[in-house]
This record gives sequence, structure tokens and C-alpha cells, in this order.
Amino acid sequence: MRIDIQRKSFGGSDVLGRLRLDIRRGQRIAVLGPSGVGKSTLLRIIAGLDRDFPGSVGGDERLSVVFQEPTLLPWRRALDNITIPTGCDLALASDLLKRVGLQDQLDRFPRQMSLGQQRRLSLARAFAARPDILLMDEPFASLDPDTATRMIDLTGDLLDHSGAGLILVTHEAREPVRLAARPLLLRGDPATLHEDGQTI
Amino acid sequence: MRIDIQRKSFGGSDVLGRLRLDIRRGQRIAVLGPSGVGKSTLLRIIAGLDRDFPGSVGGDERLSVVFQEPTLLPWRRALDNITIPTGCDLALASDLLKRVGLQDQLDRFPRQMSLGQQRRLSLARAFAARPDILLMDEPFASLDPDTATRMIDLTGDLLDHSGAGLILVTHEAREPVRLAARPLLLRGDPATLHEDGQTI
Amino acid sequence: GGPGRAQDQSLPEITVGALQNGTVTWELQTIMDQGLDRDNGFRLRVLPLAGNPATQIAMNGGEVDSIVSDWLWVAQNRARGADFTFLPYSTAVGGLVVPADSDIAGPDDLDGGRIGIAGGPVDKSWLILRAWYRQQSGADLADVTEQVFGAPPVIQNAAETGQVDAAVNFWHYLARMKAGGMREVIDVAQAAGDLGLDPSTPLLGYVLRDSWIEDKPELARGLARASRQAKDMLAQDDALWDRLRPIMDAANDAEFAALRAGWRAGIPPAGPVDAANAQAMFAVMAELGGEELTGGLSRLPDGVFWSGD
Amino acid sequence: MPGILSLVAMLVLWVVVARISDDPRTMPGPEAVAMRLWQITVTGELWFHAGMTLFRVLASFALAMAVGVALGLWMGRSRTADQWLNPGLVIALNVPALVIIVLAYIWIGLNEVAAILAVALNKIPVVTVMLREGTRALRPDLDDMATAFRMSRAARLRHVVMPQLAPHVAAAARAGISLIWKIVLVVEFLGRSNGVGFKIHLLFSSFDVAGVLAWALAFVAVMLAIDIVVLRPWEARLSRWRRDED
Amino acid sequence: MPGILSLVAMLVLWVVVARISDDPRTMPGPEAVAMRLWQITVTGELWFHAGMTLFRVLASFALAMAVGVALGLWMGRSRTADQWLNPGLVIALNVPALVIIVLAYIWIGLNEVAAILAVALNKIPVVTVMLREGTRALRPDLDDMATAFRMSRAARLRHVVMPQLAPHVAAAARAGISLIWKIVLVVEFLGRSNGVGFKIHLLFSSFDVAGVLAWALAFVAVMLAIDIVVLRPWEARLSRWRRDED
Ligand SMILES: Nc1ncnc2c1ncn2[C@@H]1O[C@H](COP(=O)(O)OP(=O)(O)OP(=O)(O)O)[C@@H](O)[C@H]1O
Ligand SMILES: Nc1ncnc2c1ncn2[C@@H]1O[C@H](COP(=O)(O)OP(=O)(O)OP(=O)(O)O)[C@@H](O)[C@H]1O
Ligand SMILES: [Mg+2]
Ligand SMILES: [Mg+2]
Repeated sequence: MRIDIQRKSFGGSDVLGRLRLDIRRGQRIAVLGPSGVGKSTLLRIIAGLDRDFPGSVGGDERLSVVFQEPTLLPWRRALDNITIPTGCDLALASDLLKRVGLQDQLDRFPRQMSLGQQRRLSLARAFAARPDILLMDEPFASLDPDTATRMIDLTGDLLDHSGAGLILVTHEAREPVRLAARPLLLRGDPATLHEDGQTI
Repeated sequence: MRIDIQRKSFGGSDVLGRLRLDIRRGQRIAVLGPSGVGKSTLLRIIAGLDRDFPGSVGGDERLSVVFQEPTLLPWRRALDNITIPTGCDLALASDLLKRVGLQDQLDRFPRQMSLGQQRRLSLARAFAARPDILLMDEPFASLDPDTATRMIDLTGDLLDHSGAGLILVTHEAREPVRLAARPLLLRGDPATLHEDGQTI
Repeated sequence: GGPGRAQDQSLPEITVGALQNGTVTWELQTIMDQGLDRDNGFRLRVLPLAGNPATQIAMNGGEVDSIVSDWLWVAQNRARGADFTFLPYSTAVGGLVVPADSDIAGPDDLDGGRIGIAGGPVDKSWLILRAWYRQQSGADLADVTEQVFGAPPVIQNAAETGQVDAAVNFWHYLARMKAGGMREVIDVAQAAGDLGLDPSTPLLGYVLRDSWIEDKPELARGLARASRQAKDMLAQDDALWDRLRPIMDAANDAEFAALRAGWRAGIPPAGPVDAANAQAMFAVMAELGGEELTGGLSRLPDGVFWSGD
Repeated sequence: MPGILSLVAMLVLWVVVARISDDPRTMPGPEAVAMRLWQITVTGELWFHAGMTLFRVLASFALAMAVGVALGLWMGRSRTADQWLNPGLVIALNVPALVIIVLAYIWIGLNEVAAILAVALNKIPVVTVMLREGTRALRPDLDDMATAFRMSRAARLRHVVMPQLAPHVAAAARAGISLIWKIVLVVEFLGRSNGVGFKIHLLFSSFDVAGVLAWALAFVAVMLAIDIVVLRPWEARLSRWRRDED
Repeated sequence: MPGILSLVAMLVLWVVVARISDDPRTMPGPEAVAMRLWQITVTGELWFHAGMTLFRVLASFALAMAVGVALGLWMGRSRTADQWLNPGLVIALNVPALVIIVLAYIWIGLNEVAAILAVALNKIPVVTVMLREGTRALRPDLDDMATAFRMSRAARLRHVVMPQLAPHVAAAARAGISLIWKIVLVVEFLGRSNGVGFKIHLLFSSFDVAGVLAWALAFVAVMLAIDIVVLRPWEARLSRWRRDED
């Protein structure tokens, strides 16, 4: 898919400047940058949740998103929180829940889970949608190091198997390395993407 | 203050086992442990938000809490989100907002801020309450490394100045070190506190 | 229904919408009980309703062939294009009553008092009372007293509990109130007489449609005859009243007797209504009632009163 | 238990007030009312009239909720729809019940359809308003989630929107069924020959306070039963996710 | 603009229907109604009666909202209060307006206090129910926050609870003021000597549909004005925080 943003502003002040980005199945990109620079805004634009900007986002790839907050349906149990939004079958949903370490929590409502557990649930949901391109907004934050490593490896595995593309927003330098993702830096005001010090 | 928990269970299954803990002004404790072990549950009990357990939590220290999620009043602007819950004056509130790097956002509503900015707002709010003991649940998660470092140092400074105690829940080994907090490990099922491999 | 009603199925039906516990039901019940409808070539069906507004809606909606209302209502609707006409049913009017122990002995004592009125500011009894009072004393009763308007039972209660000093109510409420010990200070029929109006002018009547009468003249005449026969029987035969007693809702013998007497007193004279008398009465009421009462009419339209043939 | 106790307390209060006022005509005690209730029960009158009224209440309730929820959702989600329909809504909200009922009877006829339609027309704008306010408060993050995962319209409505609207629907249902029954009373008064409203107005015009209370309480009991048997359990089921335990 | 356009569209529809039905008695066109409206305006009648009605509406509205919101909050927050008060609430909700009004007039007297109290009593349970359902849906995390920071009761109510209840209060206010005005009509019908309800019933009893519509629409216009001038801006101000821009 092709992203071409001329700028993105909130209430008059520009947050994002000119941005162009191509991404296909199999490609992996990591977006790094300081807090408040516009990473989530960019991801929302790519996901098609924000269309209020000059520019275009094109492509017919199937996307799925791990939001910066878990964003679960509080009134549905863990298993349903996977099957309902993604429409996947029960077998896949419980397999994924097992792989993110929630095999004992299938029947819990979100507020009966710890935040880290909710995070992993939202991770499993994104995988269950079988995306062509996976968009992740700091998916491994607030997980303990062991769990985080397991989740990163799981993500890598699943991407290897499905051949899906990845856009990962993160603060941790080790995550792009472990996932073999091309690290891009979002910085400036308005923010633009940089690779190895070069604006792209 | 003195915490004496015999156990804490949700719907029949024990999450926390026997726990005893003393904390006074000037003392700093860090609680580490895997996701879902019961760290937030412990913190909620200490903060007096969960009283449904056998045991006691005593002491008349003034507490303040940084929740694992920002937990702001969505309908109040940043500045009001500090002054209203804590009752502090405007000067202190804007000074703190400046120190957490939100000097440009005083008039924003929470949903117009990035998650990292909301986090810092909630941090400033906890400081504004001038606590005797500060309870923090992963306060530096989902901040970029630079910002995180600045926030950690700010926390240390403020604690040094006010002489307040600290209970910090975190996943990162470097945070207790930088804050000179005594690291305790929460683990097991039901979970208990361990120090240097010893149950306490 | 009485014996033999089963064979009546072949007879044409007349539907009358009536208050289930109203005084009209007494006459309608007698017509059915005595087979007067069958004798006059129709079958009477009563659509029981719970309020006067309901009967008026039913009539305007074309759901019933007839209801009972006053000729003012007929005139107003006729002026607006409805082809309603009026067949006399009763001359009963109200009066002004005060509690038994009241200091009010006559109309002169009303000055400065509170009067409860059931029919609203354009109630016919109230307007005639005002005209009469003006004739007597030169002052308007509406100016020298305070009025409280309300639903008939609310007014009855207000009078009985002393919230108002005097009350004007519909005749059957008055009958009960008087049976309960209240005292009549002014009789509206008499006041009308003093004003030179004919007290035998019927105010209430069956409302019929011109078009319906044209279609089924023999049915309309049958209804008129049956009504008259029922009135004649009820005027004389106490036994008929004993049969009606269960639906009359009389609390005691005194109330029962008062209701019976009141109803009998209201039986209009046979024969067509004298339009001139009605016109005179209308003029008196229109002067005080204004637009609200007349609905913009300056005089009664032609054809308000059905001659009966 | 507290529910029953509080009913008993109210009953005692009633007895005391009736004793003190000592005027059985305007303030009949519970015994008098109970006797009337017993009478209409054994004669079977109660079942017939209450049945007719209940039928009208349920029919117009179903109609009003269906239309009102749909309209409210639409107006809450779409600014355009809201701007276009709002004047009509405010007018519909404020046209007196009496006017709607009379016009329905005159234009449609004195029949059950007109009655039920008149009641529903009175109630629809109220449901619409309540649902519109609720819809405006929907969580945008869950909306985004549904969009991102391309949830179907039906799934979205059922799993994302409706659970958030449940408190508003519950409020609309509870306030609504009672409003409806009040309007049914007027409808029955103005143009039906049976039903609780018909009876109450008849008894009122003969100033039979005990009788009016007997009929009113009989139907209140029906509504109380509906509340306890249908609405409460439904709400409890819907709010399970708020509880701590699993 | 769409608002005005839609009003125009309704007007056109009315003209067309009136033309087609061609029965000015039961279906008067807007011209006829406008003429009546003009008449009552120039004679000054409108201002007096509409003023009286508006006074009654506002007085009972204020009373009903204050009591209803307080009760609803209490019942929503405390399980005990809810269990004790619920039967009373369901009964109050379902006692027919007529019964309450008549009893108020009988027990208190035929005066303004009885009228306003009767209306408020009819409305309070509805507000209570709406607020109770809203209170049950309050966010527990913000509650915890308030507890943790030991916010005072007043601050908590004002800054944590009320903003969450705003949509419910708005719905209750909007549905409420219209319900109130409907009940005021009945109250005026049964025992007042002025007000729009008094006039409407007077005209209705002479079956003057154009007159009834003129009065009804005059007051609907008042309500529409209140909606546009008071309620809408208030709501807009309250929901600023939902918007994207700053
Ligand atoms: N309200 C609840 N009802 C039932 N179970 C709960 C509830 N809250 C927490 N739990 C369970 O208790 C355990 C501890 O939860 P807690 O939130 O304390 O974990 P945590 O250590 O803070 O984890 P994390 O690092 O992911 O935030 C979890 O397994 C969770 O599923
Ligand atoms: N709805 C909004 N209205 C106004 N300003 C907004 C809005 N959303 C975001 N912003 C501003 O846009 C900037 C970028 O926000 P964004 O959420 O994209 O940051 P981010 O890079 O994801 O930060 P973080 O790492 O803290 O999540 C921030 O300064 C924020 O204050
Ligand atoms: Mg972000
Ligand atoms: Mg936690």
C-alpha cells in the first residue's frame, strides 16, 4: 500500500509534515520517535481511521491494528473479543490465546484481567484477523522483559509464516532488531520520517 | 504505613498470598514481577481502593497514585486535571506541567494528547498531591527512552526534596537502580514478595 | 337483552355512543329492556365510553350514529360544516348550591366569595346565572366573586370540604350534593324564567347527522319515538327505576330519589323545539360567553333542531 | 427482602394516614381498596380490562421502542440526520398527547389501530431523544477498533453499540413503559369501551376514590411484576461484565 | 439551515395534506391555524395563558429535576437505597397521572401549589429512573482515582460524576420538560382557570381543531425556542471535550 500525506494538523498547528511511504507484504518497518511527535497519528492515518488531511492512503491490503491501549469490548469475554471483531473461528482464537499465554483466561471479561493480559489479548486479536499488513502501536509496552521477549518472538514467527507486512511503532531499539524491521525515525516539528539521518 | 495481607482472591482463586510490608517516608521500594502476577492488585490494596480481603492496611500517610493507565478526567483540561483532584494551586500545577514537558498543553483535553503526554500528565498530578508515600504503577512505560530517563530523574529529584516514600511497580531493572529503590520480586501462585531470593 | 332479542338480528342497527355511567344510559337501557327499539323497527347498540370528549370524538369520527350533547355544540360543529342536528333529550340545567351550614342565604351574599364551576367559564348554567345576577344587581358575578374551574367531581369535593363557598355543577352531581345536605341558592331554570327565557327549552339532545336521517328516515323517526316512549314510561313507572337502580350508582335512597326526580324534571315537552326560544337563550349566553362559547357564531345556524320528521 | 419490607412500610403508612384523616371517601384505607380489588377479581372484570390494557401497552411499547431506538441511533450518529430531524422531533415531543390521540381517532377511526398508534406516536420521540443522547456518548476508541477490523454493520451494532446503549435503553424502557401506560389510560378514556383507563375514568366521574385506587393499584402490581420478572434480570445479565468476580 | 428547511418541508406537507383531505373541520390547513394564532396574539390572550403555563412548567421542572437527580444518584450508587426505594419508585412511576392530580387537588386544595406538586410528582420518578441507570454506568476507574486522591464529595460530584451523567441529564431534561408540559395540560384541565391546557380543553370541547392546533403550536414554538436557545448550547458546551480540535 502507498501512503502520501501532505500534512496533518490539529486545530491549525501541523503535527505531521510531508510523508511518503510504501509498504507491501513481507516488508517490515519500525517507526521510532519521542513522545507526542505524531507516531500514533501516523498509524491512525494508515489504518484509515483519520481521513481529515490532504493526501492519500491507497491499497487494498487487509490491515489489522494493535492499538496503543488495549481497546477491548468490556462486555465480551476474552474469546469473544477475538472472534467477534475478526470473525475468526474458535479454534484459531483459542490457539492464539494459548500462544500469548492466556489459556486460563478465555472466559474472563477484560476488566478482570491485568493490563498486561489485556495487551496480549489485543495482540492475539490482531493476529487473528490474518492481516496482510499488521499495524502495531507500542504493542510490547508494560510487559515484563520475559513476556515481552516471548511476544516479540511470537510476532516474528507469525509474520514469517503468514508473510504479512509490519509497521511497528515503538520506543525500544531492540524490537526492530529482533524483528528485522527497517527502523525509521519520526522527528521534527512538523514531524517527518528519517532513515539513517536522511529525510525520506 | 503497615500492610498485612493474609490473602487476596478473585472469585475463589487466590492471587496474592501472605504479604507483610512496612513503608515510611523516605523509604523506596520497587515491586517487580511478571505480567498478571498481582502487582496492580497489591498497589490497589495499599492505596485503599480494594478492601475486600482478610488483613489490614494501616497508617495515616497521605498517598497519591500513578495508575497503570492515565485515568484522567476526559472533560477537564490538562491544568484542571491537576488542580481539581489534588486541590493544589495553579502555580504548582503549571510548574509541574512544565517539568514533565507539557508546558504547551495546559489547555488541552486529554483525548487531544498522545498517550505518552497523558502519562506524564498523570505523573504531574501524583506529584501535585504532595504525598507522603507515592504509589506508581509502571509510570514510565510507553515513554521513549529519553523522556523516560528525564521522568525518572524528575521523580528522584522530587522525592529527594519532599522526602516522600515510594512504592514503584515496574518491569525495568534499571528504574529501581536509578531511583535507589529496594527491589522486591512478586512471584508464585498465590504470589508472595521475595527479596534476594528470600520470601519476606 | 330481553327475550326474543335473538330474532332481532335482522333489524337495522343504531349505534349510540354514551357515557357508561351517565344519565343517558338510563333511557337507553330502558329502551332495550322494554323492547322499544324492536317495536320501532331497529336494534339499539350502545357503545359505552368513559367521557364526554370520547362521545364527541366518536361522533366526529363517524363511529356512532348518535350521541347526546348540547345544541351549542351542534351549532358550533354545524357552523364549521358538520351536518349535525339535534333531537331533544333533556331540559335539565344546574344550579348554585352552598353547604348546609353556609352563611349564604341568597344571591346577595355571594359577593367576594369563591365559586367552584364544573363546566368551565362557558358553562351554560354559569352564564345564565351571570346574566340573571346582572339583571338583579347590575354587577357581573364574574367580577364580584372568584371562580375556580375544575372537573365535576373535583368541584363536588371542593364544595363539600369548604374549599369553595358555592358551587355550580351538572345536574346529576347537584342532585347528589343536595341529597348529601347541600342547599340550592339559585335555581338556573328559574333564573332563566326571570330573564324571559323559556326554561322548557331542551339543552341536551341526541345528535344525529342530516345525511343519516336522509338515508334512513324511518330509523331516525324510530329512535325519536322510542326515546319519547321510554321517557313516558320512566315518568310514571317507579318499578322501572328500581330496575335501573344498579346502574345508577346511588349511594342511598335519598340520592336515588333525587336522581329520579331530577331526571323526570328534565323531560322536555313533546313536539319540536321553538327555535326562537333557543335563539333568545343563545343570545344571552353569547353575550357573556363570547367567542369561546359561540365559536364565532352570531346566531344559531338553520337546521340545528331536527323537527322529528 | 428490603423490597418487601419497604412495601409493608408503605402499607402501614397508608393505614395510619387513612386512620388519621378519617375520611373514607377521599382517603380510603387499604382494607377498602383491597375489598374492591377482591370484588373485581372474583367477577373476572379485572382480567378482562387489565388484559386489554396490557395488550395495548405491550403493542405500543414494542412499536415505540423499535422506531425510537432506530431513530435515536440514526440521529445520534449522523449530524445531518440530527439537523434535519431535530425540529420535527421537538415538535413531536411537545404536541399534547390529547391532540395526537384525538387526531388519530378522527383520521384513522375509533379502533385498536388508532389507539395503539396514538400511544406509540406519543412515546417515540421520548425514546428517540434518550437514545440520541446515549448515542452521542458512545466511546470513539471502540468505534475506531470496529472500523479498523472492518466489523460488519450488524456485528458493530450488536457488540459495540448496543452494550453501550444498554443503560439508556433500560432507562427508556422503564420510564417508557410507565409513560405508555399513562397514555393508554387517556386513549382508553377518549375512545375505547374497555380497559383500565376506561374503568378509572368512569369511577372518577362518580368520585369513587377507592375504586380508582383499586384499579390503579391492580395495574401498578402488573407493572411491578414486569419490572421484577423481566427488566431486573435482563439488566443484571447485561451488566455482568461490570462485576469483579468471574 | 437544515433545521429551517425541514420546518418548511413539514409546512408544505401539511398544506398538501390539508388540501387533499379537504375537510377544514378535522384537518385545518396552516393558514387557518395561523389566523387563529394571529388572533390570540393580538388580543394578548396568548401571552397571559402561555405565561401561566410556562411558569407552571418551569416551577415543576426545577422541582422534579432537583429531587429526581438526587434520588437517582443515590439509588444508582447505593445498592441498599435501591433495594429499599425501588418498589416505591415503580409504584410512583406507574400511578396514573390522573390519580395523582386528582388526589393532589383533593388533599391539598384547588390551588397553584397542588398543581405544581402534582406535576412534579408525576415527573420525579421518571427523572429518578433515568439518572439511576446512568449512575450505574459510571466509570469505576475514575471513581478509584477520586478515592485515591481523596477528592471531596462536592468536587467528586461536580467533576467526576456529573460530566458522566450529562447525557442522561440532558435526555431527562428534554424528555422531561415535554412530559411536564403534557401533564400541566391535564392539571390545568382538571382544576385551573388559565393556561394553555385550560384553553385547549375549552376549544376541544367545542371541537375547534384549528383553535386547538393554534394553541398547541404556540406552546410548541416556545418549547422549540427553549431547546434552541438553552438546551442545545448547553449540550454543545458540555461536549466540547469530545471534539478533536482545541
Ligand atoms: N477484577 C478482577 N476479577 C478477577 N480477576 C482479576 C481481577 N483483577 C485482576 N484479576 C486477576 O488477578 C491477577 C493479577 O492482576 P494484576 O492486575 O494485579 O496483575 P499485574 O501484576 O498488575 O499484571 P500486569 O503487569 O499485566 O499489569 C491477574 O491474573 C488477573 O487476571
Ligand atoms: N485529537 C487531537 N486534537 C489535538 N491535538 C492532538 C490530537 N491528537 C493528537 N494530538 C497532538 O498531536 C501530537 C501527536 O500525537 P500522537 O498521539 O500521534 O503522538 P505519539 O507520537 O503517538 O506519542 P506517544 O509516544 O506519547 O504515544 C501530540 O502533540 C498531541 O498533543
Ligand atoms: Mg502514541
Ligand atoms: Mg498491572
